[in-house]
Amino acid sequence: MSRAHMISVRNLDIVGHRPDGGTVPIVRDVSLEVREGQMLALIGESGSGKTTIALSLLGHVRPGCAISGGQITVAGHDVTSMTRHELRGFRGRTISYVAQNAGTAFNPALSIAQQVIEPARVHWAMTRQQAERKMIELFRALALPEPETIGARYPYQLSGGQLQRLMAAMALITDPEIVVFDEPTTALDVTTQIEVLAAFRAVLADRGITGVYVTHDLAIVAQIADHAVVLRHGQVRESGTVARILGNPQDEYTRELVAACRIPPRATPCAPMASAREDRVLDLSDVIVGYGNRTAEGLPERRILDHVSLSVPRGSTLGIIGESGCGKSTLARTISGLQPWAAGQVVFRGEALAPAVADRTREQRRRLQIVAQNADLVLNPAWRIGATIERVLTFFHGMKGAEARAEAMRLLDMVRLPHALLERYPAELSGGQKQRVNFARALAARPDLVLCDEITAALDPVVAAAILELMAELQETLGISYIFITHDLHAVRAVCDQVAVLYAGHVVEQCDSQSLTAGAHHPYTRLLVSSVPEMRAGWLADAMALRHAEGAPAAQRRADGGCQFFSRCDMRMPGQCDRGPVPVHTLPDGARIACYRSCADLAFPGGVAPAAPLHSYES
Amino acid sequence: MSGMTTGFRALRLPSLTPAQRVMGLFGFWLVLAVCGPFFAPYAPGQIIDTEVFAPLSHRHWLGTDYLGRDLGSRLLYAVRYTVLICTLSTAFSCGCGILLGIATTATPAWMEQVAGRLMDGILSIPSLLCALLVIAAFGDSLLALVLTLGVIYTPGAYRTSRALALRIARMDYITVAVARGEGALFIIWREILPNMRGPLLADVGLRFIYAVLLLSNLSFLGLGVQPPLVDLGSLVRENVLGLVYGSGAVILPTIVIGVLTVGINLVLDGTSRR
Amino acid sequence: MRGGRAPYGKAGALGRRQALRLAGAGLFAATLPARAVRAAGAQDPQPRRGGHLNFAGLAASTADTLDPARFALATDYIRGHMFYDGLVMLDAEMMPHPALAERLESDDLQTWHITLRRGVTFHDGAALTAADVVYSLARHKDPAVGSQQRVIAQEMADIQAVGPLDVRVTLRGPNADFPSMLGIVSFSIVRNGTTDFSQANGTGPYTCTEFTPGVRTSGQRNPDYWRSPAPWLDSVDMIGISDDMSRHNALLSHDVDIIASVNPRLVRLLRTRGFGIMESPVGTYTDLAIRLDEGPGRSQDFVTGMKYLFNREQVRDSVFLGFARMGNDQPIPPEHRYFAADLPQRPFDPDRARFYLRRSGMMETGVPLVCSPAALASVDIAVVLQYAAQQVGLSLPIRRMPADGYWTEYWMKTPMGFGNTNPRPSLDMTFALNFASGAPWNESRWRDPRFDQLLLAARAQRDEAVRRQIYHDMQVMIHEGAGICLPAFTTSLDAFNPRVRGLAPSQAGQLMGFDFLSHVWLDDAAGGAA
Amino acid sequence: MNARLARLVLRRIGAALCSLLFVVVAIFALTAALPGDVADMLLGQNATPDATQALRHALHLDQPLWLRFMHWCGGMLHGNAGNSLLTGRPVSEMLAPRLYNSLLLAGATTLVAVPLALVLGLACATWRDSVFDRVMTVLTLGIVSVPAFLIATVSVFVFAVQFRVVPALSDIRSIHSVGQFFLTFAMPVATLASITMAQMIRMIRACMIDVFSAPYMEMAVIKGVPPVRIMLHHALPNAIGPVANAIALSLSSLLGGVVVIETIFNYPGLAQLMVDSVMSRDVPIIQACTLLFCMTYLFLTTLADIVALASVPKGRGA
Repeated sequence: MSRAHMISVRNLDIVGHRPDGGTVPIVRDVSLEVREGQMLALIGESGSGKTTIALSLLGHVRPGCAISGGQITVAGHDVTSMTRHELRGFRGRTISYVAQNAGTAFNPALSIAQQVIEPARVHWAMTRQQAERKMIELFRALALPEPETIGARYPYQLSGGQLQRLMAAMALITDPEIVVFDEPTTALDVTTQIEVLAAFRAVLADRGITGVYVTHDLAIVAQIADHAVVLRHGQVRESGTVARILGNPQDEYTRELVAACRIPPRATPCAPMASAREDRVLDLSDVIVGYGNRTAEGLPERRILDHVSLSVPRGSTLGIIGESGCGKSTLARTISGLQPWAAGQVVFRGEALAPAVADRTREQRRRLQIVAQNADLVLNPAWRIGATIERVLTFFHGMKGAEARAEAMRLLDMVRLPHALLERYPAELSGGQKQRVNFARALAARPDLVLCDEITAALDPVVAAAILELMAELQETLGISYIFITHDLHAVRAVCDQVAVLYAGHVVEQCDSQSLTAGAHHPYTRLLVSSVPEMRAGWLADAMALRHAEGAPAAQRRADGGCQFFSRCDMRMPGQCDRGPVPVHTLPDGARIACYRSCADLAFPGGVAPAAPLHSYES
Repeated sequence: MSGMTTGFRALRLPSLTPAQRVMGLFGFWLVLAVCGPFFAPYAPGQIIDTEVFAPLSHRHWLGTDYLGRDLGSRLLYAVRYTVLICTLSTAFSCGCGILLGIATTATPAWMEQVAGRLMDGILSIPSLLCALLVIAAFGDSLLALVLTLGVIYTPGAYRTSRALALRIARMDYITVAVARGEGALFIIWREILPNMRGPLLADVGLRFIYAVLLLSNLSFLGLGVQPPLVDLGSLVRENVLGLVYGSGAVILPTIVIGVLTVGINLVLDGTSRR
Repeated sequence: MRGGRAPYGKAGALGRRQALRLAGAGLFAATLPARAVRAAGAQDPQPRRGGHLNFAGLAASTADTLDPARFALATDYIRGHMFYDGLVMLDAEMMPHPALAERLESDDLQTWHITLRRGVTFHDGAALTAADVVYSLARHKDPAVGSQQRVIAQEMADIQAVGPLDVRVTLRGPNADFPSMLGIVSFSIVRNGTTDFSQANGTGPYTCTEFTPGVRTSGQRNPDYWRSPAPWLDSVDMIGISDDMSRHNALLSHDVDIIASVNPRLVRLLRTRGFGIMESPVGTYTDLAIRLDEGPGRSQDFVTGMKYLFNREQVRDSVFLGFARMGNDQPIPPEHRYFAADLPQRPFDPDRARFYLRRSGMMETGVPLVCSPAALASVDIAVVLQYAAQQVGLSLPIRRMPADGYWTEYWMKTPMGFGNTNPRPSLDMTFALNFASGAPWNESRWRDPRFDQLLLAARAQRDEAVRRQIYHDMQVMIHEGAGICLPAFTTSLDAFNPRVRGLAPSQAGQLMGFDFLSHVWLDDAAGGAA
Repeated sequence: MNARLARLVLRRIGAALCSLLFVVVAIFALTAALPGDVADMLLGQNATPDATQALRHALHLDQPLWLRFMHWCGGMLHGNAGNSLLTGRPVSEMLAPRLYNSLLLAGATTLVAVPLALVLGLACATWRDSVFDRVMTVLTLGIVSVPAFLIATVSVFVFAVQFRVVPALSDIRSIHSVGQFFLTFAMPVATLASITMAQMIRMIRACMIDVFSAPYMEMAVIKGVPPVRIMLHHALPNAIGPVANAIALSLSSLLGGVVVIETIFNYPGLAQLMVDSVMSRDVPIIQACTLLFCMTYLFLTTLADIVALASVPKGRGA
């Protein structure tokens, strides 16, 4: 066996045991090879067996599963024939693992340092002092803040991006020959993801480590891997170099995947910002939502949304983007009346809405529907699909029996689902089907405005793309308006007319969705846009080159006024940006940006002199 | 040979869902409770032999008890009363507990506090002493027994159902229903309750078993069904002296209690394991 | 839960003539009562002094007390005999004998002169005086004391010390049975002015070394006891074990030497293991009282029918496993000297019962049968009765009530309920308190003016033969007329390790009329119980 | 200790006081509903209405209910639990030796049951669904389902009567050496421990299975951590909270829930005292006992909550 093949898997079969004694194949006849120092990407959707294969490289199968055939050779060891004892010495020493969700993979009861140096300690690789020195060195290499002291912290005190990097440090502490990454950035915001990816790449390249990278995101594959294997239903669909697979996919499924990552921007021109009130279906002005003690003005001290003003033109789509925790979901809950606001006004179709849903009229509730994020949680598992949809029809339109059934069928047609589904329970449906039912239920009310909260987040790219397509189609035929809340900029470009950028509860910018990549923008918008991975080799290096400041990643709410983005901003002007109200510029095309910098500065970042704003008023 | 195995396989019960299995076993005991006494050869109070603690014989299959009554007949009646009392009290405790548990997820915080303190209070009094007090105050009629056992096990049902309801109340489909403007009753009854069915069933079973056990131990304080009727625990208790003679009058009802509780528990364990 | 309430008192009626003679002569033999029957055929050698005895009674609770006025349970009575003495003590036939009183004299049976024994001291060293006796007797009349015997004590209209050792008691009316009445343990003599009963200061055979209610009573031999050489034991520990099985296990495992209230079902086991069983023919009975003033009892036919419904043999053999004597619906037990032996035993006769019940018209109405563990064996007797009733077509739903509160809440308050009665010290008291018209514990509310006349006549009667005839007639009247169904008199069973000697049965109550501790001694040579 | 923990403790104590108040009122009301009062019980079958009335007056039972309750509450606020109606002795004096006994029994049982239950529960969870686990499941269920009085009676009959290895009664006074201590407590502790343990094992098993299924446990395996270290280092710190809760729930019944054991072994503890007091309607003692049981329960559950909180860094605020 040549050392050149660091990993070699031949005809691997893994089965899962059913409770009734039968088995189901999870991985079928998979073969793959990785040369020393190279990175292999395992690409696939959920259920493709990619994590199972990755874990099997460490000789680990989850309870209820078993390797039923094939051979796994890793760094010269025949993994399938190793004893428990041998495996223990092998794992964490020769090959190590970076789990998908560091938040749960770190033991909450132990400090970071304890866990990071544990592999070194249990394998007797080095003394405690050596291990700690090594750890700090790795922390530094992974660009973690305060490398000397961060180890004393506990998992709950750290952000997702930091934990993911700490987990990489844990994997690297013993200088393993191979590291397996299992979707290490999936749970992260794009702005964090780019930093983590960059850190990984630097460290791996430095140490000549062989890697396996499990992901469903082709753009990441393009940045980090040399070879790729595309999996579906536990079988290999295609394998080859990354460049070939992304550039010239042979397999039909691979082609679909690649296509899904390149959602074309919407073909129709964006609806302009409507100036007339009648043209707008929804208007938010200076809405404040929060909790905690009341200030002197009777407003909550801790704010989730602060002076949010937005408008949705009739028949168009407003996208709302931002990092996790910026208040996106609260905004959706506020508009739908589930979270009353403390101040401000919401006008829907010319009528002022009551803050609480209970105080709204049935007609208002009918015309404003919400499609929530997680399709698994949004359909009552105890109800058949038919009952779910018909309940809305009965509730709002008084339809019953055959009439309701006929209407439900029509709605299923509308979202392209077979009628047979009416008799099924949600558990029997796939994720994409559930999201379509979710949509059909909202449409059953015949709404004017549909709030879509992260509806594609939990879906595989191919399925998500289809949902977006459906949304656009329904808008065209029914003329409904959407508020589309997402962190996915591709999706925004595909379906939105306007886009509002939310940061720490503030709208920092509202603009045309197609102009995101050009023209004058808020520094945060630019950071966000530039962080979205592109499916070309070298994007990561380019993007990192553009980032100037390594800001504090966690957005800290400032109560003392000033720009919330101040600490992370690469154009900040200390002494000016951190105090007083932020001026709002209105651009000629109707876009609005909240920044102290002039439009000219914003249009040319790194530009010379701050110019006077065109229109500015105190917000 | 293979024909036989196929035959057996054909005979095997169709694969049942855990809920069906629980209900099936439970149904068996209910049927036994309702119909059993009709097959009793003697009246529960009839003395049929001068020999007390008589062993098993052809005249009275399971022997006699401490008064010389037919043990088999008494056992059939005991199953009836244990199963019925425990079923009713479980229905009461779970009914109250679940209703309160779900309701307090929607009511103002102070109501939840009041309910919580109330439940804590009930929980903090040792159950046997609580039963002693209540029954001493209100007599040991069937109704009093059922209500006492019911009240004692309400806090447990309350805690379980509240935890479940809280989890479900956070689900998006509840959000959607609230946003649609559905009434509180509709949400509790149609949206929340059906989804608690599985875990609740396990909890209901557990409460049933606790009720059986407490009823058995109540007999130690001389409380139970009015004679000559009897529940399983009292049957053991009144014949406990037979122990020294190795009488079936102690052993058989104990075995029946064991089969009743362990059986239902095992099936419930099975549901939670799968 | 607690059974085993002790008798109200336990005195055989002192024959009037005898009392008169004794009183007149001023004679009152100061001898220990002779024990007629010896324990289970044991040929007793000379008693030996020394040793420690553990005894387990039926119950111990926080209601345990050292206050004679509050004695209610058998264990209280035993405790009373341990630490205190009465003026009078009763022998195995319930005949009174002098104890602390040396003489008890009366000319008119109404004013009694009591002369106390000289040289008796309390445990604290103080000498017994008339003041102690006056205090001990008079306090029962004070309602705040909560005496069990208040009703009886009120018979004593006036109690006065007329000398350092002389007391004069004036009764409300003449009563020849006054000496028997003083044999009630509750009338034990305590030191004048005692209000704190956390320790016992009596004149009894043992001094109290520990008393924890509900846990234990310990005593040490009183070296200055006036009845010397008794007691024989150096020390005694008394506990209560309410659980039947545990009490027997304690005996079987030699943790205790004597247990009271043996369950008939364990006699076989105890005997095969070599333990001794003492059967005391006490006159305690459990009866069904049918109120004649309300409910179905207003029909005499119903009452008669019910009396025929009792399968007395079955009650004796199945409920008491033979350790009982059949009752004949009147309160005097067969071994009593006034027992009306010629009164025919009422049989179990379902046909006659059906006839009378039909005639009463009560066949269709279900009358609840109220019973309780508080009334010994009443639940089992109720079961036997209910089945018999069912056979003749009468439905009697059993209502078992908790033991606590039974006497105050249910007893005598329901149309048909069980009671449990211990023999009074004299027949006169039994008839006067339980059967005379308007008597406080007339369970069936039976009123018969002729019975009341006979009661008075008996009191005034000096001729023994005539009085015997009067008491005979009164028994017949109760048998025929009262709403009392009395299926059996119980036999009290106690078990002991064979090393315990000196036990003998008594009519006065379990364990030698509760006074066994003055009599038993330990024979360490004996053994043999497995 | 930090502010967060202190706040939690204060909140728990506040809530506990509310529960206590509820229990006290409820028990007082319940005792008022009991048929008969201490005067009736004292006089028993010999009661006549005037005697009862007089005694009732002497014991102040003729005062209105609320007044008696206020008296009692006032006394409690000054730490005075009043006097027993039956014996006239201070409640505290009557309770103290019983409490000592009960704590002794509970303590001995805890020392036996908790470590054993931990080991067995852990073993069941580790070898989940193995033969051992199944046998333990049936065994624990079996023990729980047999009436406690039967277990106690059978064991006394076998070990004290048939084999004569231990005494049938547990008499604390007879303890003069360590050996006697073990002999005296062997039976009640073994019986009580087996019942308590059965519940604990089931709960601990469930807790541990929960912990074992956490992703960080898989991570530890993948890191090549030896099983013993996984158990002690990774599983245990996270299991402390839920296990403490399970143990607290089981232990809270050891003071008052042992009527059967106390009766059969003739062990003078609190539960027996309470039963006696209910029988004799000695309300101050019923109240005091209930208060003690309630406080024990609340103390243990609160303690478990604090342990749970302090066992995780987030709770400690570390």
